[in-house]
Amino acid sequence: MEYDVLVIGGGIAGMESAINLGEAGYKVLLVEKEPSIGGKMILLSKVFPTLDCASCISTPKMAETAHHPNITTMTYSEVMEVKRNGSGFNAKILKKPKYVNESACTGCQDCERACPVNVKYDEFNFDLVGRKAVFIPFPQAIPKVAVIDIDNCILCGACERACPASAIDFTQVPEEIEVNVRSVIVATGFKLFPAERKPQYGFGKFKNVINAMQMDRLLAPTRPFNTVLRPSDGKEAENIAYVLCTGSRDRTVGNPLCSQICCMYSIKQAQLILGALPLADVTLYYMDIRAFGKGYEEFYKQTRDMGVQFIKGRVAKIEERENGNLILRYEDIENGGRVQETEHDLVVLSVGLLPTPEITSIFKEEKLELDDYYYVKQVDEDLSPARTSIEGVFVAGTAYGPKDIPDTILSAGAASSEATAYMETTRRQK
Amino acid sequence: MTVGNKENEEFAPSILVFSTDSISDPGIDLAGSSHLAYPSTVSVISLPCSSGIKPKWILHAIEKGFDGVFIAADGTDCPFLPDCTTRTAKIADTAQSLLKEKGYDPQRVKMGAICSVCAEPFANHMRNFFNALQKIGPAKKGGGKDGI
Amino acid sequence: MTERKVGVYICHCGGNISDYVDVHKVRDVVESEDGVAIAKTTMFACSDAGQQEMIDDIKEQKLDGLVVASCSPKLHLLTFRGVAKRANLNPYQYVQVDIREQDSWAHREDHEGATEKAIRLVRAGIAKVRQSQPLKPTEVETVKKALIVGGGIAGLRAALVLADMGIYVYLIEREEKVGGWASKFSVMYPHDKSGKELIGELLSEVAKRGSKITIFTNAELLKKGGYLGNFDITVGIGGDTNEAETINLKVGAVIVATGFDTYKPKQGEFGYGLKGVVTLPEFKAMVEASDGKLEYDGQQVKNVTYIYCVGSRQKADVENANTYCSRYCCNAAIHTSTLVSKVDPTVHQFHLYRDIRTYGKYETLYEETQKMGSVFLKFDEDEPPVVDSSDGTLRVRVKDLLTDREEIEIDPDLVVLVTGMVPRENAGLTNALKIPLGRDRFYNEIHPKLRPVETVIDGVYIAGAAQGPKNSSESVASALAAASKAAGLVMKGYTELQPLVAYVDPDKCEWCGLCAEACPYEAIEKSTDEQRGKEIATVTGMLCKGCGGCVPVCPTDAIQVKDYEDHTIMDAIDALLEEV
Amino acid sequence: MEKVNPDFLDNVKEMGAFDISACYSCGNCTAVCPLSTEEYSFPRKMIRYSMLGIEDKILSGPELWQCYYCGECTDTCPREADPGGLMMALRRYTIRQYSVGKIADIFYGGTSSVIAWVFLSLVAIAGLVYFHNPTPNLQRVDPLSFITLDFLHYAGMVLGIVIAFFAIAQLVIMWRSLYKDEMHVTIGEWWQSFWDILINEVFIQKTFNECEDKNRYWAHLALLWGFLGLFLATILAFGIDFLISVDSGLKIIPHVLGIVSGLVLLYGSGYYLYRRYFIKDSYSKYSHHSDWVFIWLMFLAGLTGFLLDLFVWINLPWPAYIAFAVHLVVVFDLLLTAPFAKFAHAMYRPLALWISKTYSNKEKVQQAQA
Repeated sequence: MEYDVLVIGGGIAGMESAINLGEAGYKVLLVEKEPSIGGKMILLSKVFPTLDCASCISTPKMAETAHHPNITTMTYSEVMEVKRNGSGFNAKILKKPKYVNESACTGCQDCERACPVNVKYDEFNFDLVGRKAVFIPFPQAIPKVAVIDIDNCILCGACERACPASAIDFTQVPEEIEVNVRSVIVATGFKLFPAERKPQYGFGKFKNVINAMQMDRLLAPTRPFNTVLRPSDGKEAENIAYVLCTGSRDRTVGNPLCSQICCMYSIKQAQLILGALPLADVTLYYMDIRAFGKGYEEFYKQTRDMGVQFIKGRVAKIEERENGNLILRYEDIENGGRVQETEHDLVVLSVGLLPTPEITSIFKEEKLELDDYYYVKQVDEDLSPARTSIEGVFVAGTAYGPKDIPDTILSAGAASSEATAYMETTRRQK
Repeated sequence: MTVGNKENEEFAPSILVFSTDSISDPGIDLAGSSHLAYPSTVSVISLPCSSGIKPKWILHAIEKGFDGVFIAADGTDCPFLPDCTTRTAKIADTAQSLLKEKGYDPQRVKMGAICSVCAEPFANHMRNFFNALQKIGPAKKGGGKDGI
Repeated sequence: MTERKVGVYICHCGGNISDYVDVHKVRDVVESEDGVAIAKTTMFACSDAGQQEMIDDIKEQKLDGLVVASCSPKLHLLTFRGVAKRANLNPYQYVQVDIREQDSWAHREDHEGATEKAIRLVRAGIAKVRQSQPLKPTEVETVKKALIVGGGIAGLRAALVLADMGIYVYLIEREEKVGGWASKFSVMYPHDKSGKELIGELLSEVAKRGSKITIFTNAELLKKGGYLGNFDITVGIGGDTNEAETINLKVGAVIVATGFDTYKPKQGEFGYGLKGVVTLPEFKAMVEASDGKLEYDGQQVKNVTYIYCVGSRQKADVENANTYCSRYCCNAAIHTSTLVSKVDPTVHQFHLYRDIRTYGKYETLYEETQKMGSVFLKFDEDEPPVVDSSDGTLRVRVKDLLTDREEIEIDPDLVVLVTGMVPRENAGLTNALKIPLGRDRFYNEIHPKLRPVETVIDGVYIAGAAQGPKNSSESVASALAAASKAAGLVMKGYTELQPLVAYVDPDKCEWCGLCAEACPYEAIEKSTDEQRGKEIATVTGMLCKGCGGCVPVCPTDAIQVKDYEDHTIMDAIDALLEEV
Repeated sequence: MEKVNPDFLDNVKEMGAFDISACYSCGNCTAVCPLSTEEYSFPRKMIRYSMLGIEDKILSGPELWQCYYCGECTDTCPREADPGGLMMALRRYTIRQYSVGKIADIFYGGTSSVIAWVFLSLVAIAGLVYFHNPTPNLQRVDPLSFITLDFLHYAGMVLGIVIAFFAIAQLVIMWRSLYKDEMHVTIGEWWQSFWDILINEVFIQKTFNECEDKNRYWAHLALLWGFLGLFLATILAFGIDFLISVDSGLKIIPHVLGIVSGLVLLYGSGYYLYRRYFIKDSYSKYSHHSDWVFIWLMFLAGLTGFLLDLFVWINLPWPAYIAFAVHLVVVFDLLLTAPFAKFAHAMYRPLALWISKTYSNKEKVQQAQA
């Protein structure tokens, strides 16, 4: 199969690049490893500083991607290998079996209701709740098709019997697809910092210490519990603390970089919490508030005026009380520099972003270089921000460094622009 | 649905919802796919944007027999107009004064921002509006007075 | 009675609908509706067999309307439009009725009600199809040329990439020379690249593109006419616009990359005006000019004190307050301080800041300058540092929040005011292009999250610091993004526009201008109707987004949006209310 | 109003704290410190004072001496700025600042300290060479047949006076910088906290025990008790020699005490030497040469004291006399430099803790009254 561009990753960076290229008339293959496109943004509640509902603005983008005549979307698929082939590349893609016939599935979720297996984690709700072994990733998923998590499936056949469209197909096998493309865009995004790596914060040990992605799920309109509950006893939280820079600006965990978005998403969540739980107190423990983008400073100011507390001091450790409340120990730097211990009933760790260096391994013969922090290296950040060490391979979004949504969109535009210029110049040279 | 038997004790008000293709429609869809129940007397007409609703359509709907009209507004998520909320609110206002002129209770028009995942809020809006309309009573088809 | 022949298909969805809705009853009822030629139930409308059945029926029975009552159109609108296309039926004569998400699934406890509702919804769908007309997306030819306004690093980079894409570029620059701010710097962060060299590199690349890029200097955009993909631009060349020679350019897209200005402190603001108090750009120039020794006024500089957020993050009550954060200045000041340490490691540097915003990878710059010895003091916005030299010595006093609010006194040789970016004065351009300004007076994008380079004016894009403060590499990224959007518009030589747009009934229109006011897309204009001898509103279909915002404001019901006309909606309402 | 002194930190950095400039004032170090209190918070405040050069705030507070360098601050510092290292560097700096006539400077300079230690040791050796008895008892070990009791007696007296002079003078200097007239502390209150500090902080080292690393606590306690034990054994031995008889059977007591204390001291100093050489704990990642000298002298003092007793016990005359000679040289170095070298913390810390404890007691009383 021939395409002009292979886009690896179906988050907003990948989708935006694909749409730009599709609009310009190029045939694009977008490969996403999850069962739905949309990336992390579709899972968010609202976005700063406009407080737009994240899915309201990203679902149209997802639909545009999925239905664009020039874009082919492959979900639940992984690019295994990219090799230079003439002036372009040859790519091998592994299409993982969903065990569901995609064209037959109507997204009715009857299988999900019939499935007897309760899996404890739901990756799209950041494990706040469980899911079934056959499931539709999330309500706005595109394609809205069920997928069977075969590792947890007991092969009981209940879904098969429940499916009115006979879409369940256990005979599916992994399929390897080979394509030729002229250019590649890497848009593999970021990983969340695993908060367990800061044992002093007790994530995974103390029930009422959650990460910010979980909080975003609790605040989303599609939230699992329909309100902001603390996990230990299901009580509505009254006094919520945010620990900023969890896993960022921290050499002890090997990440000296600022994650660029945590200040703002924490501020956004604080505003949303005040809306959801008008009586709750929200305190942010920060080092520097990095409200640097357009409209961000004003949003920060507004949040302070709404009564959210900002305390300068990095939280050093968290201890749990018997009632599940948590004691935060920090130095209140701006008020006498005293060591303080403050009690909160829910703690949100504003976790940072980590790179996805695994992507380098799929490039054979030529090396996709990484920078000092294991992000994809920009070989000419000043003039060609999307260019990588491999000619014809471009990078978009958080694959090359932490970014907020607007910056991600800009970087995706830069990648599609440079890919277009690359394809046009090589075409002329031929 | 009991459009024909409005005088019955168990009056089930009929509600027309104006929704929008890209924002509130998905929210209403999600209410259904989440199996959130609301009265079956609710029907939806979709438009591109809630700022494009004509007050006279609302009047027409009430005069022809709907007991209430709900505007599922785009709010700040509107992809077209940054001042969509203000515009939609103005339309609702105008519709209310039109209704008043014709002798209908202006409460028969209601507006709420429904985002693309606002399934629960939508179902709640519908149930509450349904109850409120039950109290107001049936709209007199063809221009009867609501008694206000 | 209508002449239309409509096919209606009611989907079981394998029970997802038919378990709650009596689909056969729905079929039986709607079968007799006016214009219905055929009504069927189908197990899965979306299945291959289901689709084929429809195609066959449409062809055999020469249907001119199609109603599919199934799931949400969000899932299968395009599927069934495809069915229509394959059966040679105009896709706009197809309507999907949602009886799953908005009916069977929402009213699972009320089978009767759900069935009744399905009947009403399908009737409304039929009513809508009866009113439908064959519509076609308008295809507009686009000129494969772009105009870039502003020849700074963003404008030049956009010009290059567009030329490489095969798009002809005009670049106009107001100044005598292109290059912008970057060409004034010899070292910039984060890679210590020289701005002069970067601009030099870009200019030599531009030269290599030969006739694909035409640059006009001393040039200003005076007027924009035409429409999406076909703009007529008038450019004035040669200083004062009255004497200007004008040229006309036809382009498909416009990228505005007019950059920024630096904030100029008021006299006395943090001691500005005193000897030894300079702004960051002034200081940067000094550092770059220094030859192994930092000097000011003939004296060696041993102590530099920076004051951050000058002209940024101002309180709203300041006159013409810049309440925004200027984004680049923390990084720029910190980078400059590393340069100072490299010139002379013995210089002591104190940074008085509010929050250090070295976001992302720039955090390492902050760490680097600290390790080189720079000391940071944090001040409260309510207690800003005071600069004076009343006893002959330049002195800064500040309450340091990091040191228990201790009042600290520094006697620096130089005070550097870290000034931010302010929007450039561009009234003429703004007027000509009609791009709205944001609260911060920078050009406003159409949506700050997902559409940061597009404006409400289709085909006009904004790039670089014209949209908001940015450093040079961010400006380049946004220039490339704007170029990508421009390419999407002009690359293919045509663009397709959806046909559901507003139109005016000239008989009813008595030009009042309300609709034009209501349209942010500049899609409605006044025109003269010769035939009727009056002024009326005209919609430029290419600019119209079909939102309908103009519809309710019209006092004479003269403006309508296709497919959402009064009669369509009212028919649908009537159909919904018909007795079952 | 404090004037910045940008050169101050450069001076401190000569004593260590090379990474401290990386500090971005997050407060983690202070919050994680088990010894930092609401009243006396450190190390971050000390970092700020150092960066801005507000020297008097550093010298006039007890914080430097409240720190036992557990290393938790350094281990968890997100910028790897080694705040604990700064506390140590500041202590070295402070010992120099307090010392009479800046004598301590000698022991912290690079070349000067080498010369000083060698010179002191040579003086001690010369003294021994001059005063020792060339024909000691080779039948049965008798240390006093090698060096006369009188010599030891008088040398000890001179040494004691010199040390006492400097120690007292410097403690007065410290007292004056920490003393706050406005606190109006009564003699009784001083007396009360004196015992508290002596028992809890000196003998038991209660605060040190709050550090997480318990092994370090025990080793430090061993150093203290080992040294005190050897000191006591020496005094007892001389006392018995003087007051009873050189041949008294009671000498078994100082012997046993000496052996036990020697072993204890060996354990303590050996532990520290081992950690510093092989296990780079955060607190021992960087060792100033003043640390090395002190810990080696301690170790040698313990080792030679123990060997001396051992050789006396099994009656090996020459090894015993050599061990004795070395022991005397080491002890001479150790004691003579005690007010200037690292050993000085043993006197500064209790004083600082005593003063701060008294003040915080007083404040509590005042608060209770208010």
